[in-house]
Amino acid sequence: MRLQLSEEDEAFRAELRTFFTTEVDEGVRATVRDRGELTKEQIVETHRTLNAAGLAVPHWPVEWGGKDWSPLRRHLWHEEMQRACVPPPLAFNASMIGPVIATFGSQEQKERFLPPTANVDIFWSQGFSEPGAGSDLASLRTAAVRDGDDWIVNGQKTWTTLGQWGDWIFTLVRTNPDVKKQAGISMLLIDMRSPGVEVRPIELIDGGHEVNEVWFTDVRVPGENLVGDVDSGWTQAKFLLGNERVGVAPVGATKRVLAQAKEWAAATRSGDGTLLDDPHVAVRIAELENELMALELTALRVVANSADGKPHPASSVLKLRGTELQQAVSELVVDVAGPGALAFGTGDADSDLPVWARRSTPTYLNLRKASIYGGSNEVQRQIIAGTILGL
Amino acid sequence: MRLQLSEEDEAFRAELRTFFTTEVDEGVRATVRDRGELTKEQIVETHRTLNAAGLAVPHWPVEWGGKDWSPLRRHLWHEEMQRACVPPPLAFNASMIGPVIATFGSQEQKERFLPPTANVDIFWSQGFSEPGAGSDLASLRTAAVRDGDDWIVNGQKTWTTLGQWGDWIFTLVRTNPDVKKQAGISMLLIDMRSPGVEVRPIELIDGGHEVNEVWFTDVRVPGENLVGDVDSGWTQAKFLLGNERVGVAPVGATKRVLAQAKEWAAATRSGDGTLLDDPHVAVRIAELENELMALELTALRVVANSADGKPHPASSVLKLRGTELQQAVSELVVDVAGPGALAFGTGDADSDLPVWARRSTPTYLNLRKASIYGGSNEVQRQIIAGTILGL
Amino acid sequence: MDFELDEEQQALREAARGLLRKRYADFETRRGTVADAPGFDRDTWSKMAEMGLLGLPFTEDDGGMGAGPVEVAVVAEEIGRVIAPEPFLTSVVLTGGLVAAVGTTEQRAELLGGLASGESLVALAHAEPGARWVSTAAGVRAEEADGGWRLTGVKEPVPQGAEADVLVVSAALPDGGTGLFTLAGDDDGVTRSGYRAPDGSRAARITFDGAVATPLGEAGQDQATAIAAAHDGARVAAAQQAVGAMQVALETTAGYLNSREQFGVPLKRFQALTFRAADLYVAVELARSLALWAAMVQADPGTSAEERSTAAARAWAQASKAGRLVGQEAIQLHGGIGMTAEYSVGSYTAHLTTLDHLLGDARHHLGRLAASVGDHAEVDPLG
Amino acid sequence: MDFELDEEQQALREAARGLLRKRYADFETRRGTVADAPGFDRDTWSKMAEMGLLGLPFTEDDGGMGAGPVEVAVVAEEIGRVIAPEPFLTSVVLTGGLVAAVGTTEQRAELLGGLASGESLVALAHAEPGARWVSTAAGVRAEEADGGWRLTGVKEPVPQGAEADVLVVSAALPDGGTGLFTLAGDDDGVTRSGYRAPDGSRAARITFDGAVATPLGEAGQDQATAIAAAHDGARVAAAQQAVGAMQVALETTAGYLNSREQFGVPLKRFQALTFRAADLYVAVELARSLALWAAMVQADPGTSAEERSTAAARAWAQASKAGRLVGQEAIQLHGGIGMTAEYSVGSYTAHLTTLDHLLGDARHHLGRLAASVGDHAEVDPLG
Repeated sequence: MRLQLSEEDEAFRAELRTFFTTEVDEGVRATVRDRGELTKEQIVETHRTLNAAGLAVPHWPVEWGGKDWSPLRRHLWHEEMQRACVPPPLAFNASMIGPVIATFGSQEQKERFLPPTANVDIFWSQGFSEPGAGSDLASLRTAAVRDGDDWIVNGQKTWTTLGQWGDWIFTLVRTNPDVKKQAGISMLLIDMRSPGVEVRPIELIDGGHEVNEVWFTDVRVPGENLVGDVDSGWTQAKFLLGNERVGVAPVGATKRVLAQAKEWAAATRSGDGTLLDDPHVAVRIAELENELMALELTALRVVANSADGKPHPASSVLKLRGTELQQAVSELVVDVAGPGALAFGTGDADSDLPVWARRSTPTYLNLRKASIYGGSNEVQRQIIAGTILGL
Repeated sequence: MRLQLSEEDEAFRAELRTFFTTEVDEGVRATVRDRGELTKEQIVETHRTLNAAGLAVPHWPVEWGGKDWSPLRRHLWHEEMQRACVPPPLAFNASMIGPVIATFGSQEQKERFLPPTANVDIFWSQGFSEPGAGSDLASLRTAAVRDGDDWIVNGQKTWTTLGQWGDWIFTLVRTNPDVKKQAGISMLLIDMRSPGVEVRPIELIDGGHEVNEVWFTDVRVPGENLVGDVDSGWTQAKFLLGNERVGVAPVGATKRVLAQAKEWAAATRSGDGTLLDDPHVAVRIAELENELMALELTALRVVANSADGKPHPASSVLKLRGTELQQAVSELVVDVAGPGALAFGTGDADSDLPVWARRSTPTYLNLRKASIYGGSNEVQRQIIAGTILGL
Repeated sequence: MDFELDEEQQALREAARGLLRKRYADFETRRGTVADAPGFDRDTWSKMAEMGLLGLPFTEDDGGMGAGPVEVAVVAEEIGRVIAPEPFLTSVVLTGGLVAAVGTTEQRAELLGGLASGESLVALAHAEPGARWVSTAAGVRAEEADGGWRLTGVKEPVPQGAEADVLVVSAALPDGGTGLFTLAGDDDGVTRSGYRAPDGSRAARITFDGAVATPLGEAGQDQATAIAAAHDGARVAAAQQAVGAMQVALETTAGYLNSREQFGVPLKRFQALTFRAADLYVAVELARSLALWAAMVQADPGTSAEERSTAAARAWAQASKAGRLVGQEAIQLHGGIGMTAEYSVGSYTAHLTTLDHLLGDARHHLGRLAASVGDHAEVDPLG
Repeated sequence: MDFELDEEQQALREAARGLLRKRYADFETRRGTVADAPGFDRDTWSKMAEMGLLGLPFTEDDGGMGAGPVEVAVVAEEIGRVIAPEPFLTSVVLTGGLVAAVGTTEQRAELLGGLASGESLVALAHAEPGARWVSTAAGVRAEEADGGWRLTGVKEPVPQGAEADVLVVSAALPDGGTGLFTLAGDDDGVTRSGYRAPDGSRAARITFDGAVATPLGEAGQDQATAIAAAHDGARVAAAQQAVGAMQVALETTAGYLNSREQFGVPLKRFQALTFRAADLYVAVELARSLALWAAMVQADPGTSAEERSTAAARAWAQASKAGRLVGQEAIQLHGGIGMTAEYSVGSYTAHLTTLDHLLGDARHHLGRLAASVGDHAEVDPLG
């Protein structure tokens, strides 16, 4: 057992820290720091800055821009980004469809899609979930029917995050209704400018518009856009969702917000001192810090032991506990804001309340999703009980 | 809506308070106050003191010693007893078998059993649970087979509280193995001095001996000891268990212990002051007080609305929340005791630690049972979800 | 000890429920109503006035109905059930309660009369940036000038502040203490910037720049105690309002679990979900018991000011804690649909969150209760 | 950053596991062992000595093995897995650690040599009635007399105090500060009254009535810092011991759910139960991560005394909290059988409860951490 990073890893981390804090646009980082919403341009430009430095898709095959880093380095990269308020590379591109195409795609698909995916010349959307299916992804009903070499797609997807900005969408569609539900699914890449694709916004309780319904009405998709074999889509989906869970504990970002919460508490009057002097607030923060540290160390244990490619059984803890703590810290921030948390939809209105206080309730409400999307915490508990405890 | 007790109820309460604090043996009350263990003699003598004053079985039919009190008065009686550290009348007699015999027994059985039951001339034990059945009471396997007018009983009961002191035991036995499990059960009253009855102690993790296994080997039981009809035992069991849930939230006793915990915390040095000055301890106590008050008011709502005989749907909350709070207060006491909680089995050993501190861990460990026995909290949640929420 | 509503109170409940359900039974109506300022429906407000709800707790001499805290709680619960955006809590209970407590006879007649008739919306401008649920003012200062009073400083957030016809403003007095003043929302020297609160109701920043104002009640009097008492009164009503909202959020959640399937199995077969629903039921019932009790304490003429204040802290601490649990779990038990503005349950969560930070959260009030925990042995709700 | 045990450490684990499992694989053996004083098995204690476990953390010059906190943690975890009643934690880690830190060369050779060989049991008499996990002494006072020292006062509870051959005693010094002394358990002026702790281990009240004692280390020196550091070292080992106990309690619980039926259905079909087991797994893994990290911090020569102390508080706070949850839930998920002394799981709960109050519970240590929460921005385990 060894506590310290090796000298090489230490240097690696320092280099990243410098890059993230000097080469990434300060306005973007300030927006993240203030818990504001990023524009499409900010997301794309940051991603491209990272990609130009080889920092957008380090986990891809080297041939397509990957870096062959150790799991520990990938962890450090991810943590330092969050620490520096740098928005991570667009997940739909870097973590989701890119690795799928690199693994399952044809040579033509790789050449056609991977470079623009790495650079967000294509802004990808995800078309997996459907209304009423909840966590039961495999019960999807959007159907693709052959018409010559093409597929004709009809159906509806939902919870498509940032779908309003998408150029292309990777979808799971039912290509065979007559077999066990997982066995009749294929993965199709669909140009969102195709006739018959319609994106409809879903307003969330935080007042924002980040998810969408995507409707497909007789959408014609060329056969060459099928990834892997027909009816093999469930394999690609499991691969993609498995990747999704890696680094899914947003420890770095949560730690940063908790550190900010301390500053905010220290700047808030309470009784004779500040809110940070309030013993109940201080203990609540100390407990969250300890829980976060335990989670970060667990993440380090997981990466330290996944060098041989096998996922560590404790990895399922990361999503579950990571989202719980993310939510707990967001709740702390609302409580620090106190009455200021009422200033919710200030928009362009004048307000004497600090931006963080005004963003506290929308963020708190928005993060209720963290334990639902991307494999709900109930699904994570099911995995732990089933896979690890044998129940 | 009205906040106050009526003048009559106020007077009733004052009278009880006086009786409990002056007429019940002070040694017994001190033992309860110090969280010690009562002897059989203390339990029996206290019960008889109450019975002599008409306060042991007020909820029985008037003909057999009952008082025809309003539900509110029964509540006040129960709370004032706990408040005064008076051990309540022996539950097996007063709350369990007494009402069953009064409701389902023959005239002969009533005359034979009710007066000695009211006065604990018979010390009753309960023979319901069996090994491996857990909350699934109806799966019981102890069998009674007819032999002329008699029954021959074979099998094993467990968790028989205070069975070592029992004179008689009321049992559920399987009299018909060929029908649906609930339909083949009868209730038999068995003299524990009968040949073939063996009581074996079960040591619990608190080191104490309060529960037992009871083995029946070819025990001959006269047919006249069957309560109600053959194979109707499940009806009597449900009636008994329903009664068990009334007044099952030990609010009064928990409140008393919490008040004591404040005294103990105020007598414990911590930093520059006492443990009661510690803001974390004070808030924890304040929160428990509030939760207990909410529970007590819920109990009052339940009794206020059960005047027409129908149980209020919120009554299922009482057992669940009541035991949770009982356990939470016992945990608080262990924490107040701090290092003193290590002095566990001092027995006759010399100790400079106060008795309450030495009793804190045994009580904490013992009370883990509160959420298991008498309808586990999982069963209570099932009842709430099923009966009230329709799930 | 009796928790039952009498016949008149039951009739009040039926009437309020009928009116509010008629308006908001279709959740889309509420969503449309809060989409734009003023964030509530003026027609419903008028009908509430006609029904006597807007003057409910005020004396008949002041233009009210002469009812008490229990009747207020009855209406608040109905408001909560449909999360009606009409500002009954902040305008009638909180601001009206304060005017009734300290206003002169003329002020009561004018302000409460206008409020009760629905003609004039009143708002309390008390909260100040950086202050946390205190009963004093520091950010807005009152000065005597030309035989009158002028106010200078910032109040925020002020519930319904941008829409109110009349403002009641707390301000630091020249010689110490916190005074109360009243002026019209569109008076000179008053600048208002309104926005949406989390539940769709409205709040505002209000800047006073030497605005001329009239003392509410006796000039120069420290009104901090009255401000605290009015907030405690609002907490008792808010507790009942939260109970109404929690009850419906729970019913909605149970209904969802009852009607939906996942993995080919009805959701209600997932015991991990139904047990959590059972825990919500427990939380709601406990909060309801304390809320009802606190209303009775407020209504009982024999209770002391301190008892009423403690009762308010107790009831609201319990409701706040339960509201957080119910709000979070109701969304989680629904899954994604619970996150959408179109579906009702997330808006219940938003409303419970708003109430929580309007009146001080459970931790704040438990801290209040903790300070006196050594002063008594047991807590006895029967006195 | 590396969480893997090296080959030697793995061999140590296998050896310790083999020895302890051989003795305690049958739970009834443990139950029999703790039934009577001394509450542990002297034969197993001797075998642990032969294996080098009792001298593990001491230098070879002091008669030890020269291993470090990671090796101690490895053994502690194995102790925890079978809740072996042998006093490795209190005698070797805590008392031995303190002797190693402050004893003179001769004292170290004698006391640690005797401890390592299993010939002499040492105990730390530090806790005093009414004191709460402080590093100072007040109830026992040391006085110089006739060129020597005499101790007067009461220590309680003293783990293994009635059975120890040698006592290390903290005492208030005449000129302030807390000194350390050593004397034999059966010396004149020492009265011992032993009893059972909740987990079957033994504790005692020890009364000193002018008992002659020898200063441990330099006479008259304030040793409060060393006492605190030794307790922190014990906390790190205790965290790992608790993790071992929790791990087995969880495995036992999962095994029970897997094998038993109720209402004709396997218990593992009750999702409300299996989800709770999953939450226990999360708690155990998080506690394990902090415990391993804290052992590494202790083992790293580059860390400061303050860092080591904070790491101990962190690891133990997490283990304490997790231990309470696991202990309570393991019984509840079993039902009645979990309450019995005959079945193992309840004794795991009793052991976790004992550890919790031996070294200060989570609340105590979170309070410690809270005091310095404003001194840093983020907490970085990588330094």
